[in-house]
Order: sequence, then C-alpha cells, then structure tokens
Amino acid sequence: MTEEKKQSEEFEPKIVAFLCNWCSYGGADLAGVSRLQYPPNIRVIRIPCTGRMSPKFILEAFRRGADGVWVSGCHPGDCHYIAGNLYARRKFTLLNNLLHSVGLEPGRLHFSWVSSAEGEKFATVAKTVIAAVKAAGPNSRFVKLRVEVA
Amino acid sequence: METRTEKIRETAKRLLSEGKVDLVIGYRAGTIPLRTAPYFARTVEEAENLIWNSHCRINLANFLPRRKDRVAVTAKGCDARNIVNHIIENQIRRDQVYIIGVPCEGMVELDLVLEKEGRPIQEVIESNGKLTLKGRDFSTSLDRAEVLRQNCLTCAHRNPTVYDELVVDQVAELEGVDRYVDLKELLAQSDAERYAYFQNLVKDCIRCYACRDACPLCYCHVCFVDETMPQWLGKSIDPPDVMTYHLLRAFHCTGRCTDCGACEAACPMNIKVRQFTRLLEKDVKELYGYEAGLSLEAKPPLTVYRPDDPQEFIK
Amino acid sequence: MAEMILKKSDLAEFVKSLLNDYQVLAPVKEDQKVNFAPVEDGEFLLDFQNTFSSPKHLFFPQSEKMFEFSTDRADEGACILKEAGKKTPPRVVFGIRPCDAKAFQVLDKIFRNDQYSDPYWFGKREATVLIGLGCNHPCPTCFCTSVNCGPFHEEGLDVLAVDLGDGLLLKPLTEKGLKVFKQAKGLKPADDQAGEKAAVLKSEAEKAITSKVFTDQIAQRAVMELFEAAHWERVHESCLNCGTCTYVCPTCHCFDIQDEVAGAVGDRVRNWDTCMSWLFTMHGSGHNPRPGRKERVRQRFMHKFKYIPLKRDGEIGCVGCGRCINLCPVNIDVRDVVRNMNA
Amino acid sequence: MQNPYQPYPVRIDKIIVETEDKNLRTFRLVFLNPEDEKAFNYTPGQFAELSLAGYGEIPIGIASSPTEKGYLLFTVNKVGSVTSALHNMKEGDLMGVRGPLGNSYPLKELEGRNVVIIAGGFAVTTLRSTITWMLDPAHRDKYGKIIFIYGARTPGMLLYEEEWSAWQKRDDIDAYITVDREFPGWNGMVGFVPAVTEQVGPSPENSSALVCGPPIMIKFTQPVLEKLGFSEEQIIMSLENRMKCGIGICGRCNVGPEYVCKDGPVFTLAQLNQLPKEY
Repeated sequence: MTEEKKQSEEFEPKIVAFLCNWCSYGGADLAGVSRLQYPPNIRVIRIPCTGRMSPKFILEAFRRGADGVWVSGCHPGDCHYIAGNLYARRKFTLLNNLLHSVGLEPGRLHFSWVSSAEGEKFATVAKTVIAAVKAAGPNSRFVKLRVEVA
Repeated sequence: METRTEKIRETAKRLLSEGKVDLVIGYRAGTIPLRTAPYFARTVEEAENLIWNSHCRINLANFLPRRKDRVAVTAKGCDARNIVNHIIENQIRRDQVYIIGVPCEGMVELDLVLEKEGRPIQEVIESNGKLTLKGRDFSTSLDRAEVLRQNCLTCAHRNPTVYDELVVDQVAELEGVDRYVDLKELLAQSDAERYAYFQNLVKDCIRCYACRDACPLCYCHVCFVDETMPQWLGKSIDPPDVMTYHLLRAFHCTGRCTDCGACEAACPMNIKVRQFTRLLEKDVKELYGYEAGLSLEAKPPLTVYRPDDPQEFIK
Repeated sequence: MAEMILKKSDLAEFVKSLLNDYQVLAPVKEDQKVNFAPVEDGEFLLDFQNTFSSPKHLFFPQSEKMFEFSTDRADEGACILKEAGKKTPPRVVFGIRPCDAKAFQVLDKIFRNDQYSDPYWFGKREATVLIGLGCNHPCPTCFCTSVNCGPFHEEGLDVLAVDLGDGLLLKPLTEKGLKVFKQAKGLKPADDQAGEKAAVLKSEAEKAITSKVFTDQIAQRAVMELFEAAHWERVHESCLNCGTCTYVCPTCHCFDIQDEVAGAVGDRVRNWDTCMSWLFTMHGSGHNPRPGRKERVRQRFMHKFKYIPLKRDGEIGCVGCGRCINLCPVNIDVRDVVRNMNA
Repeated sequence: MQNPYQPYPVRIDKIIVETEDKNLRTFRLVFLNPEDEKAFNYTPGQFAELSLAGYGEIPIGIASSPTEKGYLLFTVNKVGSVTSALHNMKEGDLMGVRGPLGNSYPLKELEGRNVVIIAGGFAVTTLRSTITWMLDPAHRDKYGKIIFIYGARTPGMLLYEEEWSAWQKRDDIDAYITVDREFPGWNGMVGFVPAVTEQVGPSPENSSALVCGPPIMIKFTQPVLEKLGFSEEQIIMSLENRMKCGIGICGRCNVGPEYVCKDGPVFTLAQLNQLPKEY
C-alpha cells in the first residue's frame, strides 16, 4: 500500500450538512431512530427551508475548512412553503456550476431531496456523500487558513 | 460619433427646456484622453457639455436607483437593458425615466489602447473608425475595431431594447457570434487548471470594490462585504477572502447581468472580473433561456421556476 | 562625499555590490504593469513613467500582521497578543520617483504624532534606503510642482539619481545614502559638466509640467467655509464611492484593524481602508456621521488639502503623482476639485 | 519604545449587570502585571481600547477614577460583534486594554469653578469617573459647587445606583436623578434631562457644564444651557466616533482636522462649532 493511499484511508472528512427542518432533518432523525448506520462525518445545521440557503453559507463552510458540503431538502412538490425548494433548485444549479467552473473538485458539494419518511435514503445518501468527499481527500480550495499576508 | 453627440445635446436641451425631466444623465468629455465621465446636466447650458464617443464605458443605469426626480438618460444597448432591470426590480419607475437610446457600435478598451501605445498619450482624435493618438513628439493611429472591448465584440444587443427615442438609426446587430468560445475552452480544462486560472485572475485584486460600485446591479443598502454580524469574509488581501468576494459578487448578479463591462472598465488593476459573471450569464441562458433586460414583461430566472427544471445533480 | 556618476553599463555591478548587505528593489515590468520587485543585477527599468501602484506598500503593506495570539484556553497566555515582529531586512529601493518619496515624508509626519509613533511604518522606513530617480519626462497628469514637490524634489530621498543618458548622476542626501555610496561599486566621481546637464534636465522637466493647481485660498479659508462650499453638491454626483483613488494614492493611509482566527491561532491584521466606504465611519448604533457619497468624497479632498496642512505644518496630503486621475473609473480629476476648492 | 497598538493583558475580575435589559454590564479589570497598572496613568474623560483576541477592539470610556486603585471599570453596551463577545466573557477570563487614550475633561482648568455635570443614559461612564475624582478628599476643595443631573428612560436603566444614591446623601454635591416618566416604586424626579436642567437652573457664574448623552439629549440640553447663560466655551462635551487605532492615525474618527481619538474625545462647544458635524 502506498503512503498516499494509506493517508486517504485514514482521512476522516468534515462535512457540513444543511438540512431542511421539515424533511431531511426529520429523515436524519428517522435514520437515527431506526438505528441505520452511517459514518459520523456529518455536522448538521438545520435550516427552515432549502429556500433559505444562501451561497454564503456554502462558501463559508468551505472557507472554514469543511471538506464537503451537503444540502438536502424536500422533494419537489413537497415544500412546506409550497415552492421554496423549487426556487432553491435554480440557485443550487447555478451555484453548483459556478463553483465547479472555478475549480471546486468533483465530489465536494452535494444536493439531495430526502423526505422525513426516508430514513433509509438519508443514510444511503449520507454514505454516498461521505464516500465521495473521502475520495476527494482533504479540501484545500476556497479554504481560509491562517491569514497569508505581509 | 459627432452625430450622436449633437443629437444627444439637442434632445437633452429639448427635454430640459420643456421641463419634461429634471436632469439628463449622460457623459462629458474626460479631463484626460480616452476617458469620459458621467455627467448630470440640469440646464440647457449644461446640456452643451454632453458628448458621445468610444469611451462611454461606465453604465449610466448605475445612477438611477432610488432617484426621486424625473431623469433622462443616454443609454447604449447594455445600459438600456440595465434600466429594464431597474424597472423590473422597482428601483425606478418607467414613467420617471426618459430613455435616450444610443445605438452602439462598441466601446474601446482603455487598457488595450494603453498597452498598444506604450507612450503617454496627450490627445486623442476620433474619426471614421480611427483613433489618432498624439503624445510628446509622436502621432499614431489605431483602428477602433482593433481595440474594442471583448464584451462589445460579442455583444448581441447593441440597440437599446427599451427607449423613448433613438438619437440615430438602429445599427446592425452582430450575427453568429459565439459569446462563450473562451469559456468553453476553459471549462474543458481540469478542475485544478480552472482553480489555478481563477486564482491567478484575481491575484492583483486590491479589494477597492470598484467592480461592485460600477455595477448597476449592486445597489443594496448594505453589501455583504460590509456585513459585520456575521462577517462573511476577511478584509485583507488573503486569497480565499478575495475569491469569496468575487464569487459572491458574481452570484448576486445571476440572471441580472447584461455583460455591460462596467465592472472591468472600473477595475484599476485590469482584472477580467467578467469571467465570473459570464459563467453565470451563460448558464442562465442555456438552462433557463433568459437574457437580462430584454423585456419588461419577462420574469427574471431566479424569481420563477418550472416543475421540470434540470436537476440531474440532485440526489 | 560629492556627487557620483554611475554608468548604465555598471548598473549590474552596482546592484551586485549591494546585495551582501541589502535587498535591492527596482522597477520591473510584469503583466503590463511596472512595480517594484527584488532585482539581482541591472535588469530593471530606468525609462518608465512611474510605478503602477504607489510604493507606499513597501512600508505600509495592504495587509499586515501586527500581532499573533493563541485562542486555545489550555495555552498559557491564551488571548494575549504577541508582536508578530517580522523584521524588515535592510533594503535599497532604486528608482523611486520624487513624488512618491515626498509622500513618504508626508506620511512620516502622520505615522508619528506628538504622542505616538507607528512601529510598523518606521520599522520599514528605517530599514530602507531610497534612491530616487528624477523625472526627465513627467506625464501629462503630473502636477507635483503645484503641491510642494517637483520632478527632481529631494525630500524623503536618501540619494537622488538623474538619468543623463549614458549614465546616472547620483547625489547623496543623507547619511544612509552615503553609507550605500561607501559600499557600492561602479561609482565614479562626477565632473561639473554632469551637474550642469542635470540642472538643465531639471528645469526642462519642471517646465514640462504644465498642469497647475493653486492651494493658497484653501490655506487661508476656514474649515467650515471650505466644508460648506456649493461645489461639493456636484463633485460626488458621478462618484461610485469605490476605493480606487485611496488605494492607489501614495499618501492615503487610513486603515482598519481586524482579528482573523484560524483554528486555535489568530492574528491581528491591519488592512488598508478607505474613507469612501460606508462602513468606515459607521457606528455600532446605526448612526453614520458620513452617511452619503457627498460627505465621503468631501472628506477625502478636505483631508488631503485642508486637514493635513492644518495639522502637519502645511504639508499637503497630495504629491501630484496623478495616479488617481488615471485610474478613477469616472474621471473625477483631483485637479478640478482643488481648483473648485481654491476658487 | 512601547508598541502603541499592544494592549496590556488584564483579567476580568468582576462583571456587574447594570441595567434591567441586561445589555449594559460593567467589567472590572485587573492588570496582570503591576508595572502595566503604573504605566496606565489616566485622567477622567479618557478612554481605552478593550481588546478581545479573535474579535477585535472597541473604544470605551473609562468609568473608574484614578483615585480607585487596583482596577479599571468599563461599562459596555452590547451592540456589535466585539461588545457581544465581551458580554459572553466570564469572570477570570483574560483580555487586553490599550490606553489610556484621548484627552480628558479639563480638570485643571475647572479648578476653582462650579461644575455642572449633565448625563443621559449610559453616557454617564466617564462622568462617573470625573465625579468620583472630584469628590475624592484630595481634590474636593479645588472645585466649587458640583451639580449632577442624570437621567435615563426608566429606573432600571440608570447606571451606578450605588454611587449616585451615596452622592444624593452627601452635601458637597447636588445630585438630581431623573427618569423619563412615572414608574411604580420610583420616588425620584421625573422628566427629561433638558427639562430637569432648566428646573434646576444652575448659574453660569464661574461655572462649566460637562454634557454627555445621546444626540437627542444634547440637542435639547444645549439651548437650555444657552438660555441659562452658559457660553459655548463653558459647555464641554465628549464625542464618540467609530475608531480603530485610537492614536490619531487611521483616519476614521476624523471630525474635520481633529481626531476624536487623540485630539478628543472632549471638546468645548466653541471648538465643535468650528467643526463639521461629522459625529
């Protein structure tokens, strides 16, 4: 086994998950109650709706050293506020493209629709997200380290 | 150009003397060659200072938000599109603004001229598509077409989309221009290469925010860079802070940017900041079929949705 | 020691002879912009208008660490600020324009007042020898002769160099300058002819500066008379309130102090700030003493042309370098503003 | 030479919640190094930059008097990011103090004169310092009559109750404490500071007035003092502006040519009348 590979196996990423209060947060809860296992790399921040997500939050997470970011909300049509997630979808599409265009590595930024009944999907997506971020390795882009100035 | 100048003055004088507007926003001659300055003519005499030439790069729509008075404004294709934005976003009422449309044949890139002619330029004379540059013991000339701004070379809307009158006949729109050739090449590169490209792009940024301040879209009372609780980004020239600024600035222009190039014209460090906004502009057009400022009726893309909007990237 | 001649063919030797004791910086063109960069031989520009950026960053970097600290409670002395204490090595800056050197002299009076002295500014100032280069061909936007300065002005410099064509005439002005002379190779005593030639170049250069402003009335008028003048109603109309003029200005010196934390370590950093910014004067209560563009634009010009002269022995906060004229996105020409203030 | 940007390390010795809304707290700070306390040689009216590593600095008037040895007092309103962080600190925590900064009340010039001290809300801090200093046995006989008028919106918003109730009992200071309107359990004066000032009617004869309060109070108190016969030289005020360096360099507190941080914060009305109202 090469040194590099060993390191990436030991690497435990920090992933910030922004979960909609009305669905994915419940999904996470259900996954927990149902004792579905997924690795503990995820730090959850509850948001009122994916429509509340600002690109600032995602950039701030990366700036502060998150290795991955995952945003999850209600399935289209199920928004508690009728269409918050549908407006958000356009923002996410454009932001996702923008960040990848300026050099965000694939596998760092994830979006999903998970309802509060989908404990299993939550655990599955969590595993996918964690695996993808692990594969991408420690994040060095858009990260604010100790200030680099004169 | 001379015709445009004359017609603009004529119109401005008429509007002011008839009391139709309180002021006319246009350009005056720069105090140094290759520049103009936004000018606010309030009297018929002041209207005599209005001009039009190849250096009207700053977008005058920028001076409209939150105005209480009735204004006339000279508008190129891009300026007019930004006025449409303002009307849609309730920054000014349509009946408050009199649009003096100026069909445009492109503006000259200042940095390109300075680069091509290394010596200090004392005087510029413009005629028949040529710029004659004069300096201490020299005089040379450049074709206007050689030194047009990149956004003007690929502009698809040179004629004002909305106007109250036009000062000259409409100009022919450019046909078959691919606005995004360079971006497509860039996007074909690896993520590491793109990351390096954009990091390098903003390495000279001094955080003066001229790009923001010259942008007609940036009219928030408190910009995110000035927010303190929480403070979203550091104020130093540390690369991650600089990049965060540019990304968020560009994102705030999503679906609203007309690629007028005022940001680049204003940048003292010659940073190609349009590269960020163009990425978004391209996506908005390709994904949602929207171009900003073409009509007063169309809904901006982030204020609407379709049930079948693309979402392949969402798990 | 008298004036010396440095042949252009000996420039490399001159620079190399200093490298043991000094870092040498000189004007170099990169990405279409001339700026100061470290050099190790004679490969730099003598024929340039002025550096793109104001060289104030040599002493006052846009962002500079002042202190560092640990935020780890387990650390003894956590949250106690320790000086970042980077020492500037001895430096020779070759080819600085007299206007920029004059700006340093003005800033010396600002960074040191009757009670306090800024150690960051003076630490770098004291470590640096400035070899100026007279402007044989000033730019059309230069107006240094109107603001206590000139194309061959000596204040703030340690040595003044004059480009005579095939060689440079070097005139030592301070002890620091003389010290460099003693170490440097390639210098030969200058003859009278060289001095005469330099004098001609100087008077020609001064004549070439045709753009003039006057500040006599500004000096005489009371603060409030200037402050309340009607012309301010128009100056700000086109202003975007960006920070370009302040950041490229060699005498603008306002700064912000910010704490930045990364994990368990942090730094107190000072950054250039600009009076054009809304946040600059914003109170915590929401009250802003300079709420609009008019107040902020006025502050900048009043500060430069009235407040600084009042408080710092008549020095003007402008050296006529013309950078703001060239770079202002909306062509607000400082000369016009001063004419209005003085009218 | 001491780096003027470097704060002295101090420990938060005590935190006192001053007001009913809990937004005003007084922090009693003790120097870690005794020599720093000696170096920190201040006069009432001066301020200091409170420094919280990781958050930044805030300029706050010194509420304690140099006659109170062994500690410094700062009363801080919770407004922005630094003050909020400070309000979250606990007794025993370490922080920094940089100063003393600015000029002070002209205590020397006030000797032999009557002093009228008018304060509103939490602007009373440096005036607490001044009164404590003047009432000190070593200084009291240098001054004539001392009148103190202090008002707040509600009784619960009055700072330093212990001090002013003690002053009310003394006969070498006339303390008038007022609140904006009637409150159950409040037996003191009722009315706005300008009205109370008019009612008290201090004589301008050989007097100076130190006025510190919110802009609205200043705006209405000034004409009252003028009506009573106080000249613009006799009215002394303390300004505040956003500050960073505190030593007259960084430029943001400029009011005309004056730096509030170094040339101020204390100015006479006569001085202020020659300056732009950029405060």
